[in-house]
Amino acid sequence: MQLDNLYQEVILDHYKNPQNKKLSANYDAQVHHVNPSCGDEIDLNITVKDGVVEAITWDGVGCSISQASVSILTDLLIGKTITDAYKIYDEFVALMQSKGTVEGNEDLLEDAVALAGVSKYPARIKCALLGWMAFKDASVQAQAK
Amino acid sequence: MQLDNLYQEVILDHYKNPQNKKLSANYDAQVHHVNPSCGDEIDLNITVKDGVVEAITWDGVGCSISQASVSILTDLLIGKTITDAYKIYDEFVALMQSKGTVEGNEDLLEDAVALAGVSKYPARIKCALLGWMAFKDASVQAQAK
Amino acid sequence: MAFDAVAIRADFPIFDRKIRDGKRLVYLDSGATSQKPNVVIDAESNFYRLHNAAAHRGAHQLAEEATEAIESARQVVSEFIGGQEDEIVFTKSSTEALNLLAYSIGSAPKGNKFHLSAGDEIVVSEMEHHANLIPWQQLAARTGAVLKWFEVTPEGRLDLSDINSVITTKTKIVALTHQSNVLGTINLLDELVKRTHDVGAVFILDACQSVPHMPVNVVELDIDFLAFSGHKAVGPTGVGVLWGRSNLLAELPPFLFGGSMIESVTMTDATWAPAPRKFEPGVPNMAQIVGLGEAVKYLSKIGMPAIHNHEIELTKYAIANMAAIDSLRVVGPLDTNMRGGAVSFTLGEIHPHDLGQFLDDAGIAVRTGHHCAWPLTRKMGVPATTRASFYLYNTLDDIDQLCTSILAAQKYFG
Amino acid sequence: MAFDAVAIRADFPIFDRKIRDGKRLVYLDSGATSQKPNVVIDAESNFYRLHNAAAHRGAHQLAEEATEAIESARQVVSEFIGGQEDEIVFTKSSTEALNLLAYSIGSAPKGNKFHLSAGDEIVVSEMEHHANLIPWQQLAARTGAVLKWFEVTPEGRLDLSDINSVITTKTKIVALTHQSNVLGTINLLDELVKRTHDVGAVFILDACQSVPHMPVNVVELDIDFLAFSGHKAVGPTGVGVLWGRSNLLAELPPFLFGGSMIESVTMTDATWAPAPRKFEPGVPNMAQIVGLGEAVKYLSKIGMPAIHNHEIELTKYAIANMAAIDSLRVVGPLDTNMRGGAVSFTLGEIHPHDLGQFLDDAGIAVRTGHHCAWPLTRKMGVPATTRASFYLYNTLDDIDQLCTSILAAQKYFG
Ligand SMILES: Cc1ncc(COP(=O)(O)O)c(C=O)c1O
Ligand SMILES: Cc1ncc(COP(=O)(O)O)c(C=O)c1O
Repeated sequence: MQLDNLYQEVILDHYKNPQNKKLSANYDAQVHHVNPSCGDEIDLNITVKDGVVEAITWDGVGCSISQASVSILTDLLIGKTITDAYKIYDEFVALMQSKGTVEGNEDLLEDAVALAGVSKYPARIKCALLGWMAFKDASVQAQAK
Repeated sequence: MQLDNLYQEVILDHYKNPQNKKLSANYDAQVHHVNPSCGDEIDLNITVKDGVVEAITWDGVGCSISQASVSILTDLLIGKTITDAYKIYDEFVALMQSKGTVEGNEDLLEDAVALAGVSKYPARIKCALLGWMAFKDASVQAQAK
Repeated sequence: MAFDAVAIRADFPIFDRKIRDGKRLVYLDSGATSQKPNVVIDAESNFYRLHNAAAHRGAHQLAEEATEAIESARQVVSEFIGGQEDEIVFTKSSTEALNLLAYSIGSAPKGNKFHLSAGDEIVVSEMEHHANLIPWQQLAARTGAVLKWFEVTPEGRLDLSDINSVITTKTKIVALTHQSNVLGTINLLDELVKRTHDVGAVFILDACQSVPHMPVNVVELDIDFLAFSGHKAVGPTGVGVLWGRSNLLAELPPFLFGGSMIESVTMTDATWAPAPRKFEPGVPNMAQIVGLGEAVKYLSKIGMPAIHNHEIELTKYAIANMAAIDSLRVVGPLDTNMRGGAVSFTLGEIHPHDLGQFLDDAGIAVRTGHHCAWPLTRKMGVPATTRASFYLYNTLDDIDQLCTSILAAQKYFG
Repeated sequence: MAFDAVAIRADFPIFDRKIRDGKRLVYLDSGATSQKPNVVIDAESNFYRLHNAAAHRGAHQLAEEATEAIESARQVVSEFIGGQEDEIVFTKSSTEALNLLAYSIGSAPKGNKFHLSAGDEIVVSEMEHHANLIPWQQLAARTGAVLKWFEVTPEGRLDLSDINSVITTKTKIVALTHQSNVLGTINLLDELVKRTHDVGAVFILDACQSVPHMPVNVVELDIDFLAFSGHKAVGPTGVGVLWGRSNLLAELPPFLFGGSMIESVTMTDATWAPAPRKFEPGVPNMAQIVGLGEAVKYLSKIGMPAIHNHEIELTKYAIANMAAIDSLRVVGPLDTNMRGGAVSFTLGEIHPHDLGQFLDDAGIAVRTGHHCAWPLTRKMGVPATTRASFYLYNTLDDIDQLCTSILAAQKYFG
């Protein structure tokens, strides 16, 4: 089934057991992002200390792709330096825009490579990116503090 | 030449020697009509007395069809009762809208039947009708006085 | 002759193609846009191949033919909805038609019937498509008018219990959808139109989801304006219709300004041609108008009552079969009384986007999301729905395939 | 490869038909609308046959393909004029594009760069098409802004001698045509754009008659907005383009309101998606956008410089031959320096309508009248003109036939 490329095990796992899906009481920045074409929404809190992403928590409604993507993101980026996190962010965005032409750097992206299949479904790229855009926005705000 | 159906002798004659083309100083009603799609314009004066069209004079710029049509109109309607004039008017409008399917009642329309060919050229119908619309408008105003 | 959806499908070339590696196309997204029969596609092509020229401009043969082509389409469209020829304004879409009304009304000077003052009221409903909501929000904001609305009941019907306090003597405009693109609900207009006229307001009907699917007659409905889009009515993209009573079109100020809508122009001022020209500046979307004329002829030949009955049959079958699916909730009326063939639903915890993707993989095209009626989805208490919408080329088979795939999706995401 | 107009004609199926009982079609009315090559006609048809679905809505394969189709057309169009992809707004026509600007500017609130106050100035010229004149008249009337204009010299050139008193520190908008659809005059923009920007105003270019006929690059011209129509550029009817600098599109308020242009919507309020979406509500004119993409590719392949040169050659030949005709007066520049292929003229006392009809009878399509630039024809001291306008498929033969028939008309009406 072609669809299995999109809905990899890892994605469905994260969807069913989303990580860090509980907004923290404290944070350096909080953002709210929506995907107007489908109504998906996310709130995301971030704490950045000494250039390191200390915590990301979130809540939201959305499809498995958007939920899994942000769940994977938190696993991946918490504990990373902002510099490394942005490298991963850039790599992920590039992967999403690749129209299925690249596999993604697993060393860098780890579980997030499971989302590579999304890049073949243009209408779903925004789903996968929703949490990442929220992270970028929040991290910029947190650093500006 | 197909075109000769449109540009009958009579039309070209009236075009070159337009009748009653000089605005009278006195009138019961004066109207100004334009054809916005080509910029043709006409001023028309009318005098109606005891239900009879006593005088029609006009001035204007326009193509041979519009000029000839109003010239023929003046020849035809001056001296007629309003009732007869409107009969002729209705017949003429119907002829113009006939898309070439009728020849026109020559007893009623006289020289104006020469304009029958216009009805096959939709874009020119307005040219032929410009003076007639002005007449109708003016005559209504004159009677309302 | 019995209605034969399979024969009808043969008129629509897109059904010859395959989806996702060889699957049959099950197109259940006609609520978004309909497919096009060959006659419509060919009408557009043939216009370009044989008659293309600027209509209403130039006295040459091609220009005459182009003019004749669009004007005869105007006649066909006017007959289709029971209006007069010069009451048909061609726009690019119903979105433009509704915005035209909002802008033109907004520019009506004092003394004009349409003039709005602060405190005047505009009435819509909670089930409006954004295209029949935001233009009125904006008009209200510009003029100080107050936007009011009818609520929607949990069953997905307009709540008319307060009709006299929603439509009041302050009301100037009532703009409502004929059929909800989300719920499938068809609104019974009689009482609404009567009340609107009793208070001296104008009634505007968003007929996007009704004109393509059922007989609609503007005179019988006694409404004042109506809008629909060609592309939802087996017609081309890029063409819509605004119908208005001729005396109202005569009074309404123009919207877009440019060539061919004028009577006279100087550097500082301009006056207008009579309607419909007043509302159609520029070289028209001629090929699309011609295509729409063909579309309407095609629908008329099959017959709007027959199309409507077919859709009711499909809807009845769909709702019955979907209701049998565990944790499937139909968002909208469950009976087919005053209801058309748009069936929105949720499926337990499975997000519509995921369900839609799964169905797509099976060759089934549905729409997911808020369907450009976000306030309505919110009101119905769902973040989004999946919508299957039916048209003349759909069959019971299509619905069987939908239900089978919904069950498979439950397993997949379960 | 040499430019081969005869080979190009073969791409345009309309030239296979006959006019007025068997005559060859001599189409000299491309200024009104251009003919369409097979690739464009087929692109529209194929969209309907294979990919038709509502773009940007729904996650099914057809919707993906439809989205891809219009977005790749957006890219092609942006490259064609040297803009960025997200700076291209698809409209139904340049008339709509120019009205969009006028309405959106008119609704800019205080504090917005585009906000107009009483006494602000809007500058146009006497050679504007109604589509780039009346919207600004209306905007001025609505806001209390003052409409000013550049005059046209007897030779048919913009009179820039007073440039600094026409464009002043009060000027907020300068909206000018790139090429006059009546005179053929191409306006040199450098000084105008510089002065416009020096006073902090925005420069809007009506490129209806330039983009189809010569290379136009928005970055090189340093302009702020540009509008053109697909149907004059071998593209479909029903599609136009508004290009705007991305920072300006971001600041400009939206125009038409409806689906897919929003970020969020409640019953009382809405916020907007980023441009270009903000300006494209509703299901787009998809097949036409796709056709326009093909049109632009077709023109690019032949090459805009080559097309422009061909037209200059035709124009030079036409003016030389027409000047030799007794009592024929060309209304517009007589040299081909900064001049395109629209040649308007009068012929003694013969009314353009009669001449046009005579030419039509010989198979020659021209336009007669004021060409939607009534103030200009008045200024040039003529009630109307006959216009022959050239494009890539015209040949010297076409012009010979025109001149021969003009002479015959003189005899006929003489
Ligand atoms: C210079 C100019 N501007 C604007 C327009 C209006 O174009 P459209 O009718 O395609 O909107 C035209 C064409 O008629 C034109 O020649
Ligand atoms: C009820 C309703 N109104 C308005 C619209 C807007 O139609 P369009 O996008 O064709 O302008 C739609 C379709 O999306 C609709 O379903």
